[in-house]
Amino acid sequence: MARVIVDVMLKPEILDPQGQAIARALPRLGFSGVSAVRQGKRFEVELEGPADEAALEEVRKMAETLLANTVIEDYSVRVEG
Amino acid sequence: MARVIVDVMLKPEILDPQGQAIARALPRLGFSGVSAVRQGKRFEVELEGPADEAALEEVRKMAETLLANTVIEDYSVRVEG
Amino acid sequence: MSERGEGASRHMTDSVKRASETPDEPMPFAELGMKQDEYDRVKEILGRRPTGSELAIYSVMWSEHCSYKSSKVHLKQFATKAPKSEALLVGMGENAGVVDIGDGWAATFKIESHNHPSYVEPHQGAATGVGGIVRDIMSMGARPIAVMDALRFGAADAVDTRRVLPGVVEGISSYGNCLGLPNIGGEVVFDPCYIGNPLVNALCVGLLRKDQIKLATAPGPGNKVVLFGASTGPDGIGGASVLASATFEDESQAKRPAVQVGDPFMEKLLIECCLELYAADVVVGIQDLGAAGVSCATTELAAKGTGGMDVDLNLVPLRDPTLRPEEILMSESQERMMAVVRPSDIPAFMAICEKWDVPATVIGEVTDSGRLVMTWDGEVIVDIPPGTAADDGPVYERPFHEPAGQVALNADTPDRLERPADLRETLLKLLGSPNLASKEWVTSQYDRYVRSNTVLAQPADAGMLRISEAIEGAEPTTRGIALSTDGNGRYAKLDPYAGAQLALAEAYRNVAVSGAKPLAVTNCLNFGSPEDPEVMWQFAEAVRGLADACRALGVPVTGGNVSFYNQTGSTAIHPTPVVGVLGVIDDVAKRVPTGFVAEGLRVVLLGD
Amino acid sequence: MSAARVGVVTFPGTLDDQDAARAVRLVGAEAVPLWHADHDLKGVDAVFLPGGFSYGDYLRCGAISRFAPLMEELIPAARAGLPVIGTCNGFQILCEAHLLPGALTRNASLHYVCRDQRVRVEQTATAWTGAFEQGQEITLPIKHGEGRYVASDDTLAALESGGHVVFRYLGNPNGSLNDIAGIRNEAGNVVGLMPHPEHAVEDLVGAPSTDGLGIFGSILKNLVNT
Ligand SMILES: Nc1ncnc2c1ncn2[C@@H]1O[C@H](COP(=O)(O)OP(=O)(O)O)[C@@H](O)[C@H]1O
Repeated sequence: MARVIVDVMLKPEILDPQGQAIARALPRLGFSGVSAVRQGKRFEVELEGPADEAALEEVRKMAETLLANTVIEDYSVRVEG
Repeated sequence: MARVIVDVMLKPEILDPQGQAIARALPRLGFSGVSAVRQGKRFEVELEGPADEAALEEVRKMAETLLANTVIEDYSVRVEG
Repeated sequence: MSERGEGASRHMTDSVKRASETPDEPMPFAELGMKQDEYDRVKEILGRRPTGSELAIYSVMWSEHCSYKSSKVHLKQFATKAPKSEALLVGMGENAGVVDIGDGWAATFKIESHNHPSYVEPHQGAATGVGGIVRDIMSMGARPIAVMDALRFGAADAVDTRRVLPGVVEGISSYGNCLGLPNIGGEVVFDPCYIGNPLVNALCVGLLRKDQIKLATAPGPGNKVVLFGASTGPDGIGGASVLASATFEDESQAKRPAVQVGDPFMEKLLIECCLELYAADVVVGIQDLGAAGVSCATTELAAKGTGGMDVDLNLVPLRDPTLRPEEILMSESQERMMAVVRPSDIPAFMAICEKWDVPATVIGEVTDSGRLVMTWDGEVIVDIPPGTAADDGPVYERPFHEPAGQVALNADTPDRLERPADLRETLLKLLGSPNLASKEWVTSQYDRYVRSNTVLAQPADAGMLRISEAIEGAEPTTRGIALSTDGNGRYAKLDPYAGAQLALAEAYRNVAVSGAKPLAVTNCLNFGSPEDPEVMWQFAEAVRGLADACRALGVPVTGGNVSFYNQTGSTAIHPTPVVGVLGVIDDVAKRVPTGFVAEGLRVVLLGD
Repeated sequence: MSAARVGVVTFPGTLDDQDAARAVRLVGAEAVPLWHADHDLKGVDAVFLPGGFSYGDYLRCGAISRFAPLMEELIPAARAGLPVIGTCNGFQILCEAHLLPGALTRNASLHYVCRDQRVRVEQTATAWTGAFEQGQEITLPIKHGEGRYVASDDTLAALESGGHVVFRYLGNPNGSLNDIAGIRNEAGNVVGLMPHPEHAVEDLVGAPSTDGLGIFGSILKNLVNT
């Protein structure tokens, strides 16, 4: 059993109101030194078998078609560890 | 300028309806071999300065008080790279 | 995970046999909130010490929350003073009351609190509050058709209000919107007394044909007991881990979360699934799983049915395979229902659940043994008369007396206040105050249009729904229902008897001015600790006042909920009875909207 | 002439299907329920994808629904010219299914918003807007948390120059680029919009307008003419 992580972030040119709201709130909460925040999604995918190349390829397909909307989002897939 | 990543996931014992809905959909979409999916958040925090221990400490505080809801979520902080 | 799994396997099951052999083994009843004499009564009922699982059942079923042990003696007045009402089809004592609204239609409605969970985790607390009351309505055989929410927060500018309020509103909005239930009204009130104890009272109303009422009962030996909906996880069972570890001196049970997380999508599937099950006539009895989960559903169903039930707890589908039987019994996992089904109907039942992607599992069978018997790994771990847990809980006549400062409080009239010099400025200040200002920033987050039956919603004083199209395929009628909830803790603090009556009168008026005739009442009684005689006095007075007013106005109380222990340290909230009134209008086209609808109309002041 | 048959799709979590069916019936057409798990369009003349929270709107609105068996039938049919409209969640599904360009993201306010919204009809040359006047200003309710239309600059430019923006907000409620409330595909048979025409078809209930009837009237007109 292995765990694969899929990170999905909005493409840089797409406005991220959630990240912006956080960045704007930070100074009010006494945090300084942050120039920007972006918020995305993290998926932990538990595989029944090992994270071999075939399995990773499946997860990549899953990310491409389901977990991310590639019109607005980028994704990356990696084995945890 | 450095980038710090904050991953926020629901605590393992807390129900994750989103992850469950994805996991239940996968077989129907032709993906097999996945035993569970959990969905969380990923924040990319851009620092104005370097990611030294002091800055990381600040980000940890930020995660604790703002980015994560520690009643139901765990978080981890790391420098990207 | 694996560590906990191994830990769990080291457990020895506390079976009935073992309990008989080890009569003196100390049980952690106090940690579960049970008093010594209550524990002694359990031993007397069983003729031995309870097993861990039995203790789990009695401790939750006899808790204030489930047994109404402090309030029962007072709530009786709602029945004894109830006005004659031909409309009442199902009164207090069921999941929700049902009233006849004419033309073969019936409405069921109830208001319930989720105060404490909403303070701990505002979003999930409020969301699961909505989820819980909706399941109550579903379990009566009805289609839920709308929700309302009555909210109380601390001062609007208090730091904690900034944490609690947005979460609560979001929780109600996300859960209710996702279920497709229009939100047709409610209240938002700020007062410093609620700072550590916000009130989240959610109301749901449902519609059904008069002859389709379902009851929480398990009759017919041989009928199957089906658990359906979400799987069972370690939600809200902080207390149960005490049991699991204290009984067995095993530290391996990780700390269990007190927070329940809702899955509104699963609930929406449950609604549609249940309605199809009802339409197919494959449900003999049904009960939702709320607080006290499987314990409550099994004991109540069995107690109201033939009297016996066998359950194999190993069959309960688990989200976390390390759960112990005690924890399964106490889990408050959301979006679960329990049905009693004839064996011959099981295939049809399962097919409908499958269509809606709702997991369903047969976990037991109705018997005529008069005992609720549960097994775990082949051993009997529960063997009790179900009525002793469901109905024969302790009843307290708690002492009460008028609060020391009550007379002085009432003597301190507005006469002492300085008269404002500038009326204009005073008026502007009033209009801009959080309690009077527009609540659109809340209501705009709620879907009031879904299902297209909303005749009146914000900003009207009462919400109104047409009913002819609320259930698919029903014959047309011009009728509709109207609902309002009201309450005023400041009045009730000054005089709980009159304060409760004022709350009723306001809700009653709000329904009446919409053009509907008030028919029935539900209420949520939010108070401090019943162990404080001054709070208990407030409670007793409020109930007496409400019961008297209901009789005077000719509207019966059909159900409700009591929320005690709303206090921080020794400081209680203002006594806050929230009253909901349901009315019927013969022709919804004749509804009366709020506000000046056309120029040139006369303005008349009625009353004094 | 037999009544036009408009399919109304129900996914798990769809909410406005009854409302859409009622609106279809109000204009004299037949509403045909379509079930997400069936590979069957039942020979309908047009399809309405209603709003709601299909699959709880978990992951992304519409992301899971677009893989439904019914969608496997609907996508090629729409490409072949079947009139299809998606409102709210239906719009999101059409974007996820790539029948319409762009995507719908979290409202800029980060809040769900339910209100009566002024909208301008920018394009009457579609299967679903022929009964409106070009430039007509109408009121329809909106109710969504993720209705902010985004697309790449190229896509936006193509939408504008091709006349594919069908509805525009007057007073942008969610931060949509170019105030876009609804768009169409190249052929004009597929339209998606965030506002809810099915909640603006009766005086008694819903929004204080019956402007939504225009959508349902348009499809009828369109089907009768062809
Ligand atoms: N304030 C109240 N007024 C009227 N009836 C009440 C009130 N509080 C509780 N009841 C009734 O007591 C009964 C028991 O409460 P119940 O709703 O079953 O508790 P729970 O839902 O927490 O299991 C119900 O019929 C309920 O309507």
